[in-house]
Amino acid sequence: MIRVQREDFDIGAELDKLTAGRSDIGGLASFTGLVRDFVGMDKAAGADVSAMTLEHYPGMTEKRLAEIEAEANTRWPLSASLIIHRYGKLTAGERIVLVACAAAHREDAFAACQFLMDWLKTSAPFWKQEDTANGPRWVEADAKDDALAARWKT
Amino acid sequence: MIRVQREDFDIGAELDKLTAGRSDIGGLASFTGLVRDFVGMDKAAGADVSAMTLEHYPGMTEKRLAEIEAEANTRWPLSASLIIHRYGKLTAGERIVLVACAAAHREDAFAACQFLMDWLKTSAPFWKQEDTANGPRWVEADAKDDALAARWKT
Amino acid sequence: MKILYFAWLRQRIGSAEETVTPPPEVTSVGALLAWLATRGPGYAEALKDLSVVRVAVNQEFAQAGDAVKAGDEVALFPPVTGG
Amino acid sequence: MKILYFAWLRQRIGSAEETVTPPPEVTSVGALLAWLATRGPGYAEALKDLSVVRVAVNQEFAQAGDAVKAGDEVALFPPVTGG
Repeated sequence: MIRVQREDFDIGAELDKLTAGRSDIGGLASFTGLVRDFVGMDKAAGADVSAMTLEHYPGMTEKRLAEIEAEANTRWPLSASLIIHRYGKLTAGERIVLVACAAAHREDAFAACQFLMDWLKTSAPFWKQEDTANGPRWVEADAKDDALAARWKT
Repeated sequence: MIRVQREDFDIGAELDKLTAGRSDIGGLASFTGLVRDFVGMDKAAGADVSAMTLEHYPGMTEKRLAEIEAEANTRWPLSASLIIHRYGKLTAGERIVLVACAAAHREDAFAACQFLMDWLKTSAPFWKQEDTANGPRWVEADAKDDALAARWKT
Repeated sequence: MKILYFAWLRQRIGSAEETVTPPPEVTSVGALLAWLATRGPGYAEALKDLSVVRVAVNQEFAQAGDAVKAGDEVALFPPVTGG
Repeated sequence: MKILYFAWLRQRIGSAEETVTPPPEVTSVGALLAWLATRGPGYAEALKDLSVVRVAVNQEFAQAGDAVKAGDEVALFPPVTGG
Protein backbone atom coordinates (compact mmCIF):
# COMPACT_ATOMS: atom_id res chain seq x y z
CA MET A 1 0.00 0.00 0.00
CA ILE A 2 1.28 3.48 -0.74
CA ARG A 3 0.17 6.89 0.49
CA VAL A 4 1.39 10.39 -0.31
CA GLN A 5 -0.01 12.90 2.12
CA ARG A 6 0.51 16.23 3.84
CA GLU A 7 -0.66 14.94 7.25
CA ASP A 8 1.47 13.18 9.84
CA PHE A 9 1.05 9.44 10.39
CA ASP A 10 0.94 7.22 13.48
CA ILE A 11 3.70 4.61 13.19
CA GLY A 12 2.18 2.24 15.73
CA ALA A 13 -1.30 2.34 14.15
CA GLU A 14 0.15 1.81 10.67
CA LEU A 15 2.33 -1.14 11.70
CA ASP A 16 -0.48 -2.70 13.72
CA LYS A 17 -2.80 -2.50 10.68
CA LEU A 18 -0.18 -4.25 8.56
CA THR A 19 -0.02 -7.32 10.82
CA ALA A 20 -3.56 -7.31 12.34
CA GLY A 21 -5.31 -10.66 12.10
CA ARG A 22 -2.27 -12.25 10.42
CA SER A 23 -0.30 -15.11 11.91
CA ASP A 24 1.89 -16.01 8.92
CA ILE A 25 4.24 -13.08 9.59
CA GLY A 26 7.50 -13.80 11.39
CA GLY A 27 9.08 -10.39 11.08
CA LEU A 28 8.17 -6.78 10.43
CA ALA A 29 10.95 -4.39 9.48
CA SER A 30 10.26 -0.68 9.37
CA PHE A 31 12.08 2.53 8.70
CA THR A 32 10.96 6.01 9.65
CA GLY A 33 12.73 9.04 8.19
CA LEU A 34 12.70 12.20 10.28
CA VAL A 35 13.66 15.83 9.69
CA ARG A 36 17.16 16.21 11.10
CA ASP A 37 18.19 19.59 12.44
CA PHE A 38 21.58 19.67 10.72
CA VAL A 39 22.97 19.45 7.21
CA GLY A 40 25.40 16.80 6.06
CA MET A 41 27.24 14.04 7.86
CA ASP A 42 28.40 15.87 10.93
CA LYS A 43 26.20 17.78 13.36
CA ALA A 44 29.02 19.98 14.59
CA ALA A 45 30.06 21.01 11.07
CA GLY A 46 26.59 21.33 9.56
CA ALA A 47 24.35 24.38 9.33
CA ASP A 48 21.25 24.27 11.52
CA VAL A 49 18.00 23.25 9.86
CA SER A 50 14.80 24.54 11.46
CA ALA A 51 12.38 23.11 8.88
CA MET A 52 12.13 21.79 5.37
CA THR A 53 9.62 21.87 2.55
CA LEU A 54 9.05 18.73 0.54
CA GLU A 55 7.90 19.31 -3.02
CA HIS A 56 6.66 16.41 -5.12
CA TYR A 57 5.20 15.62 -8.53
CA PRO A 58 1.59 14.57 -7.90
CA GLY A 59 0.69 11.65 -10.08
CA MET A 60 4.20 10.54 -10.95
CA THR A 61 5.08 10.22 -7.25
CA GLU A 62 2.24 7.77 -6.57
CA LYS A 63 3.04 5.89 -9.78
CA ARG A 64 6.75 5.52 -8.92
CA LEU A 65 6.06 4.45 -5.34
CA ALA A 66 3.58 1.83 -6.54
CA GLU A 67 6.16 0.56 -9.06
CA ILE A 68 8.89 0.43 -6.41
CA GLU A 69 6.59 -1.44 -4.02
CA ALA A 70 5.59 -3.90 -6.75
CA GLU A 71 9.28 -4.49 -7.53
CA ALA A 72 10.02 -5.27 -3.86
CA ASN A 73 7.14 -7.75 -3.82
CA THR A 74 8.59 -9.42 -6.90
CA ARG A 75 12.03 -9.75 -5.32
CA TRP A 76 11.02 -10.94 -1.84
CA PRO A 77 8.10 -13.04 -0.57
CA LEU A 78 6.41 -10.28 1.44
CA SER A 79 3.24 -10.74 3.45
CA ALA A 80 2.57 -7.00 3.46
CA SER A 81 4.29 -3.74 2.57
CA LEU A 82 3.65 -0.06 3.14
CA ILE A 83 5.12 3.24 1.98
CA ILE A 84 3.84 6.54 3.39
CA HIS A 85 5.59 9.72 2.28
CA ARG A 86 4.66 13.22 3.37
CA TYR A 87 5.03 16.52 1.49
CA GLY A 88 4.73 20.17 2.45
CA LYS A 89 6.45 22.03 5.28
CA LEU A 90 7.88 19.92 8.08
CA THR A 91 9.76 21.16 11.14
CA ALA A 92 12.84 19.51 12.69
CA GLY A 93 11.95 16.25 14.39
CA GLU A 94 8.83 15.61 12.26
CA ARG A 95 8.28 12.31 10.45
CA ILE A 96 8.81 12.36 6.66
CA VAL A 97 8.48 8.78 5.50
CA LEU A 98 7.50 5.35 6.78
CA VAL A 99 8.44 2.16 4.97
CA ALA A 100 7.47 -1.23 6.40
CA CYS A 101 7.79 -4.78 5.11
CA ALA A 102 6.40 -7.92 6.71
CA ALA A 103 7.54 -11.41 5.79
CA ALA A 104 7.72 -14.92 7.17
CA HIS A 105 11.49 -14.50 7.66
CA ARG A 106 13.42 -11.51 8.94
CA GLU A 107 16.08 -11.39 6.18
CA ASP A 108 13.38 -10.81 3.57
CA ALA A 109 11.67 -8.14 5.65
CA PHE A 110 14.96 -6.28 6.29
CA ALA A 111 16.22 -6.54 2.70
CA ALA A 112 12.94 -5.35 1.17
CA CYS A 113 12.73 -2.44 3.61
CA GLN A 114 16.26 -1.27 2.77
CA PHE A 115 15.62 -1.75 -0.94
CA LEU A 116 12.48 0.40 -0.77
CA MET A 117 14.31 3.19 1.05
CA ASP A 118 17.25 3.10 -1.35
CA TRP A 119 15.03 3.17 -4.43
CA LEU A 120 12.71 5.77 -3.01
CA LYS A 121 15.68 8.03 -2.23
CA THR A 122 16.93 7.85 -5.80
CA SER A 123 13.84 7.51 -7.98
CA ALA A 124 10.71 8.91 -6.33
CA PRO A 125 10.09 12.52 -7.41
CA PHE A 126 10.44 14.43 -4.15
CA TRP A 127 12.68 17.42 -3.53
CA LYS A 128 13.69 18.89 -0.20
CA GLN A 129 14.34 22.54 0.47
CA GLU A 130 15.83 23.16 3.90
CA ASP A 131 15.37 26.34 5.94
CA THR A 132 18.86 26.77 7.36
CA ALA A 133 20.46 29.48 9.47
CA ASN A 134 21.97 30.68 6.15
CA GLY A 135 18.62 30.79 4.33
CA PRO A 136 16.73 28.29 2.20
CA ARG A 137 18.78 25.66 0.42
CA TRP A 138 17.76 22.91 -2.00
CA VAL A 139 19.15 19.61 -0.78
CA GLU A 140 21.51 18.10 -3.32
CA ALA A 141 21.30 14.45 -4.24
CA ASP A 142 23.85 12.39 -2.33
CA ALA A 143 26.22 10.14 -4.31
CA LYS A 144 26.05 7.77 -1.31
CA ASP A 145 22.36 7.19 -2.05
CA ASP A 146 23.17 6.27 -5.65
CA ALA A 147 25.77 3.80 -4.38
CA LEU A 148 23.26 2.30 -1.93
CA ALA A 149 20.64 1.95 -4.69
CA ALA A 150 23.22 0.37 -7.02
CA ARG A 151 23.51 -2.58 -4.59
CA TRP A 152 20.13 -3.80 -5.83
CA LYS A 153 20.80 -3.65 -9.57
CA THR A 154 20.44 -7.12 -11.05
CA MET B 1 17.57 0.43 26.77
CA ILE B 2 16.66 -3.19 27.26
CA ARG B 3 13.60 -4.87 28.75
CA VAL B 4 12.73 -8.52 29.33
CA GLN B 5 9.06 -8.93 30.17
CA ARG B 6 6.06 -11.22 30.06
CA GLU B 7 3.67 -8.44 28.94
CA ASP B 8 3.02 -7.30 25.39
CA PHE B 9 4.43 -3.96 24.21
CA ASP B 10 3.05 -1.12 22.09
CA ILE B 11 5.35 -0.62 19.10
CA GLY B 12 4.14 2.90 18.35
CA ALA B 13 4.49 4.09 21.94
CA GLU B 14 7.97 2.56 22.23
CA LEU B 15 9.22 4.09 18.98
CA ASP B 16 7.68 7.47 19.78
CA LYS B 17 9.46 7.49 23.17
CA LEU B 18 12.75 6.77 21.43
CA THR B 19 12.56 9.85 19.21
CA ALA B 20 10.43 12.18 21.37
CA GLY B 21 11.93 15.63 21.76
CA ARG B 22 14.91 14.74 19.55
CA SER B 23 15.67 16.46 16.28
CA ASP B 24 19.12 15.00 15.61
CA ILE B 25 17.67 11.72 14.37
CA GLY B 26 17.40 11.19 10.63
CA GLY B 27 16.28 7.59 10.65
CA LEU B 28 14.70 5.03 12.92
CA ALA B 29 14.92 1.37 11.91
CA SER B 30 12.91 -1.20 13.80
CA PHE B 31 12.22 -4.90 13.72
CA THR B 32 9.34 -6.72 15.35
CA GLY B 33 9.41 -10.50 15.63
CA LEU B 34 6.03 -12.25 15.73
CA VAL B 35 4.87 -15.80 16.45
CA ARG B 36 4.40 -17.44 13.05
CA ASP B 37 1.81 -20.16 12.72
CA PHE B 38 4.06 -22.57 10.82
CA VAL B 39 7.39 -24.32 11.26
CA GLY B 40 10.33 -23.93 8.93
CA MET B 41 10.80 -22.07 5.67
CA ASP B 42 7.63 -23.07 3.87
CA LYS B 43 4.11 -22.59 5.17
CA ALA B 44 2.66 -25.40 3.02
CA ALA B 45 5.27 -27.92 4.19
CA GLY B 46 5.43 -26.88 7.86
CA ALA B 47 3.43 -28.18 10.80
CA ASP B 48 0.91 -25.73 12.24
CA VAL B 49 1.97 -23.79 15.31
CA SER B 50 -0.82 -22.59 17.60
CA ALA B 51 1.37 -21.09 20.30
CA MET B 52 4.87 -21.11 21.75
CA THR B 53 6.46 -20.82 25.15
CA LEU B 54 9.60 -18.76 25.50
CA GLU B 55 11.91 -19.83 28.32
CA HIS B 56 14.82 -17.63 29.35
CA TYR B 57 17.64 -17.38 31.86
CA PRO B 58 16.74 -14.48 34.16
CA GLY B 59 19.83 -12.49 34.94
CA MET B 60 21.99 -13.73 32.12
CA THR B 61 19.38 -12.68 29.54
CA GLU B 62 19.39 -9.06 30.70
CA LYS B 63 23.18 -9.10 30.92
CA ARG B 64 23.62 -10.45 27.38
CA LEU B 65 21.10 -8.03 25.89
CA ALA B 66 22.82 -5.10 27.60
CA GLU B 67 26.19 -6.30 26.26
CA ILE B 68 24.80 -6.71 22.74
CA GLU B 69 23.25 -3.26 22.84
CA ALA B 70 26.50 -1.73 24.12
CA GLU B 71 28.39 -3.45 21.29
CA ALA B 72 25.99 -1.98 18.68
CA ASN B 73 26.53 1.46 20.18
CA THR B 74 30.28 0.98 19.87
CA ARG B 75 30.05 -0.02 16.23
CA TRP B 76 27.59 2.62 14.99
CA PRO B 77 26.90 6.23 16.05
CA LEU B 78 23.40 5.63 17.41
CA SER B 79 21.19 8.33 18.89
CA ALA B 80 19.05 5.75 20.70
CA SER B 81 18.50 2.00 20.82
CA LEU B 82 15.96 -0.34 22.32
CA ILE B 83 15.54 -4.10 22.80
CA ILE B 84 12.35 -5.52 24.28
CA HIS B 85 12.03 -9.32 24.46
CA ARG B 86 9.07 -11.20 25.88
CA TYR B 87 8.98 -14.61 27.60
CA GLY B 88 6.18 -16.97 28.61
CA LYS B 89 3.37 -18.38 26.50
CA LEU B 90 2.56 -16.51 23.28
CA THR B 91 -0.09 -17.44 20.73
CA ALA B 92 0.30 -17.23 16.94
CA GLY B 93 0.39 -13.63 15.75
CA GLU B 94 1.68 -12.24 19.06
CA ARG B 95 4.71 -9.97 19.28
CA ILE B 96 7.91 -11.57 20.65
CA VAL B 97 10.64 -8.99 20.26
CA LEU B 98 11.16 -5.35 19.30
CA VAL B 99 14.53 -3.96 18.31
CA ALA B 100 14.89 -0.32 17.29
CA CYS B 101 17.87 1.85 16.42
CA ALA B 102 17.86 5.57 15.73
CA ALA B 103 20.73 7.39 14.05
CA ALA B 104 21.49 10.51 12.06
CA HIS B 105 21.82 8.37 8.91
CA ARG B 106 19.71 5.45 7.76
CA GLU B 107 22.56 3.05 6.93
CA ASP B 108 23.71 3.13 10.56
CA ALA B 109 20.18 2.61 11.87
CA PHE B 110 19.53 -0.33 9.53
CA ALA B 111 22.90 -2.01 10.11
CA ALA B 112 22.69 -1.74 13.91
CA CYS B 113 19.13 -3.08 13.91
CA GLN B 114 20.10 -6.13 11.84
CA PHE B 115 23.21 -6.67 13.94
CA LEU B 116 21.15 -6.65 17.15
CA MET B 117 18.66 -9.17 15.75
CA ASP B 118 21.42 -11.46 14.45
CA TRP B 119 23.31 -11.39 17.75
CA LEU B 120 20.21 -11.73 19.85
CA LYS B 121 19.14 -14.79 17.81
CA THR B 122 22.46 -16.51 18.43
CA SER B 123 23.63 -15.35 21.84
CA ALA B 124 20.77 -14.26 24.09
CA PRO B 125 19.59 -17.14 26.35
CA PHE B 126 16.03 -17.70 25.14
CA TRP B 127 14.53 -21.03 24.04
CA LYS B 128 11.31 -21.55 22.14
CA GLN B 129 9.03 -24.53 22.52
CA GLU B 130 6.30 -24.61 19.88
CA ASP B 131 2.85 -26.17 20.35
CA THR B 132 2.37 -27.85 17.00
CA ALA B 133 -0.35 -30.12 15.62
CA ASN B 134 2.12 -32.96 16.35
CA GLY B 135 2.67 -31.92 19.96
CA PRO B 136 5.23 -29.68 21.69
CA ARG B 137 8.57 -29.29 19.97
CA TRP B 138 11.72 -27.44 21.01
CA VAL B 139 12.81 -25.16 18.20
CA GLU B 140 16.26 -26.08 16.97
CA ALA B 141 18.88 -23.42 16.34
CA ASP B 142 19.04 -22.50 12.68
CA ALA B 143 22.43 -22.64 10.92
CA LYS B 144 21.20 -19.69 8.85
CA ASP B 145 21.16 -17.57 12.01
CA ASP B 146 24.77 -18.49 12.75
CA ALA B 147 25.69 -17.47 9.19
CA LEU B 148 23.85 -14.16 9.58
CA ALA B 149 25.61 -13.48 12.88
CA ALA B 150 28.98 -14.38 11.36
CA ARG B 151 28.64 -11.39 8.99
CA TRP B 152 29.40 -9.09 11.89
CA LYS B 153 32.53 -10.82 13.18
CA THR B 154 35.46 -8.45 12.97
CA MET C 1 2.83 19.89 -24.97
CA LYS C 2 2.64 20.52 -21.24
CA ILE C 3 5.92 21.26 -19.47
CA LEU C 4 6.23 21.01 -15.68
CA TYR C 5 9.13 22.39 -13.64
CA PHE C 6 10.02 21.35 -10.09
CA ALA C 7 12.30 22.52 -7.27
CA TRP C 8 15.03 24.99 -8.32
CA LEU C 9 14.18 24.53 -12.01
CA ARG C 10 10.73 25.92 -11.22
CA GLN C 11 12.28 28.82 -9.32
CA ARG C 12 14.87 29.73 -11.97
CA ILE C 13 12.40 29.48 -14.83
CA GLY C 14 9.77 31.26 -12.76
CA SER C 15 6.95 28.92 -13.72
CA ALA C 16 5.58 25.62 -12.45
CA GLU C 17 3.74 24.69 -15.62
CA GLU C 18 3.30 25.96 -19.16
CA THR C 19 1.90 24.74 -22.44
CA VAL C 20 4.29 25.12 -25.39
CA THR C 21 4.27 24.32 -29.08
CA PRO C 22 7.87 23.58 -30.08
CA PRO C 23 8.83 23.66 -33.78
CA PRO C 24 8.20 20.39 -35.64
CA GLU C 25 11.89 19.38 -35.65
CA VAL C 26 11.79 19.02 -31.84
CA THR C 27 11.00 15.29 -31.57
CA SER C 28 13.37 14.18 -28.76
CA VAL C 29 13.93 15.06 -25.12
CA GLY C 30 17.39 16.43 -26.00
CA ALA C 31 16.03 18.69 -28.75
CA LEU C 32 13.25 19.90 -26.43
CA LEU C 33 15.74 20.88 -23.72
CA ALA C 34 17.88 22.73 -26.27
CA TRP C 35 14.83 24.59 -27.57
CA LEU C 36 13.55 25.45 -24.07
CA ALA C 37 16.98 26.89 -23.20
CA THR C 38 16.49 29.53 -25.94
CA ARG C 39 13.25 30.82 -24.45
CA GLY C 40 14.83 33.33 -22.07
CA PRO C 41 17.64 34.01 -19.59
CA GLY C 42 15.88 32.05 -16.77
CA TYR C 43 15.62 29.02 -19.03
CA ALA C 44 19.21 29.29 -20.20
CA GLU C 45 20.40 29.57 -16.59
CA ALA C 46 18.25 26.65 -15.40
CA LEU C 47 19.30 24.40 -18.26
CA LYS C 48 23.00 25.28 -18.54
CA ASP C 49 24.15 22.09 -16.75
CA LEU C 50 22.07 19.17 -17.97
CA SER C 51 23.94 16.76 -15.70
CA VAL C 52 21.66 17.99 -12.89
CA VAL C 53 18.46 17.99 -14.91
CA ARG C 54 16.19 14.92 -14.96
CA VAL C 55 13.30 14.50 -17.38
CA ALA C 56 10.08 12.52 -17.22
CA VAL C 57 7.80 12.08 -20.24
CA ASN C 58 4.24 11.19 -19.29
CA GLN C 59 5.47 10.48 -15.75
CA GLU C 60 8.18 8.01 -16.78
CA PHE C 61 11.89 8.82 -16.52
CA ALA C 62 13.28 9.64 -19.99
CA GLN C 63 16.70 10.06 -21.61
CA ALA C 64 17.92 12.63 -24.18
CA GLY C 65 17.22 10.30 -27.09
CA ASP C 66 13.65 9.46 -26.09
CA ALA C 67 10.79 10.80 -28.22
CA VAL C 68 8.48 13.67 -27.34
CA LYS C 69 5.36 14.68 -29.26
CA ALA C 70 2.39 17.03 -29.04
CA GLY C 71 0.12 16.17 -26.13
CA ASP C 72 2.93 14.78 -23.95
CA GLU C 73 3.40 15.84 -20.32
CA VAL C 74 7.10 16.56 -19.92
CA ALA C 75 8.56 17.28 -16.47
CA LEU C 76 11.97 18.80 -15.76
CA PHE C 77 13.47 18.51 -12.29
CA PRO C 78 16.73 18.10 -10.36
CA PRO C 79 17.90 14.71 -9.06
CA VAL C 80 15.39 13.62 -6.45
CA THR C 81 16.04 14.05 -2.72
CA GLY C 82 13.06 12.58 -0.87
CA GLY C 83 12.94 9.91 1.78
CA MET D 1 28.16 -25.11 43.04
CA LYS D 2 24.74 -24.19 41.63
CA ILE D 3 23.76 -25.90 38.37
CA LEU D 4 20.88 -24.56 36.24
CA TYR D 5 19.24 -26.47 33.38
CA PHE D 6 17.13 -24.92 30.63
CA ALA D 7 14.79 -26.08 27.83
CA TRP D 8 15.06 -29.78 26.93
CA LEU D 9 18.08 -30.23 29.21
CA ARG D 10 15.83 -29.25 32.10
CA GLN D 11 13.16 -31.68 30.94
CA ARG D 12 15.51 -34.63 30.39
CA ILE D 13 17.33 -34.13 33.67
CA GLY D 14 14.05 -33.45 35.44
CA SER D 15 15.34 -30.48 37.41
CA ALA D 16 15.67 -26.75 36.81
CA GLU D 17 18.27 -26.14 39.47
CA GLU D 18 20.36 -28.10 41.93
CA THR D 19 23.30 -27.53 44.22
CA VAL D 20 26.10 -30.07 43.79
CA THR D 21 29.51 -30.71 45.28
CA PRO D 22 31.65 -32.35 42.59
CA PRO D 23 34.85 -34.15 43.58
CA PRO D 24 37.94 -31.92 43.89
CA GLU D 25 39.42 -33.05 40.54
CA VAL D 26 36.47 -31.40 38.70
CA THR D 27 38.01 -28.01 37.96
CA SER D 28 36.93 -27.42 34.34
CA VAL D 29 33.63 -27.15 32.46
CA GLY D 30 34.51 -30.32 30.51
CA ALA D 31 35.23 -32.31 33.68
CA LEU D 32 32.02 -31.02 35.25
CA LEU D 33 29.92 -32.17 32.28
CA ALA D 34 31.56 -35.61 32.37
CA TRP D 35 30.87 -35.90 36.09
CA LEU D 36 27.25 -34.72 35.77
CA ALA D 37 26.65 -37.35 33.04
CA THR D 38 27.39 -40.08 35.64
CA ARG D 39 24.66 -38.90 38.00
CA GLY D 40 21.81 -40.88 36.43
CA PRO D 41 20.18 -42.00 33.19
CA GLY D 42 18.45 -38.63 32.61
CA TYR D 43 21.82 -36.87 32.90
CA ALA D 44 23.54 -39.38 30.61
CA GLU D 45 20.76 -38.97 28.03
CA ALA D 46 20.76 -35.17 28.23
CA LEU D 47 24.55 -34.92 27.98
CA LYS D 48 25.27 -37.62 25.39
CA ASP D 49 25.76 -35.14 22.53
CA LEU D 50 27.77 -32.19 23.83
CA SER D 51 27.66 -30.49 20.41
CA VAL D 52 24.14 -29.32 21.34
CA VAL D 53 24.96 -28.33 24.92
CA ARG D 54 26.04 -24.78 25.75
CA VAL D 55 27.48 -23.75 29.11
CA ALA D 56 27.57 -20.46 30.97
CA VAL D 57 29.66 -19.96 34.10
CA ASN D 58 28.46 -17.09 36.25
CA GLN D 59 26.26 -15.99 33.34
CA GLU D 60 29.09 -15.79 30.80
CA PHE D 61 29.41 -18.28 27.93
CA ALA D 62 32.15 -20.83 28.71
CA GLN D 63 34.12 -23.50 26.85
CA ALA D 64 35.16 -27.01 27.94
CA GLY D 65 38.57 -25.80 29.11
CA ASP D 66 37.28 -22.94 31.25
CA ALA D 67 37.59 -23.23 35.02
CA VAL D 68 34.79 -23.97 37.49
CA LYS D 69 35.00 -23.78 41.25
CA ALA D 70 32.84 -24.01 44.34
CA GLY D 71 30.32 -21.17 44.53
CA ASP D 72 30.02 -20.78 40.75
CA GLU D 73 26.64 -20.62 39.01
CA VAL D 74 26.88 -22.98 36.05
CA ALA D 75 24.08 -23.14 33.47
CA LEU D 76 23.57 -25.88 30.86
CA PHE D 77 21.28 -25.24 27.91
CA PRO D 78 20.76 -25.98 24.21
CA PRO D 79 21.78 -23.49 21.48
CA VAL D 80 19.59 -20.42 21.91
CA THR D 81 16.49 -19.83 19.76
CA GLY D 82 15.00 -16.51 20.83
CA GLY D 83 14.21 -13.46 18.74
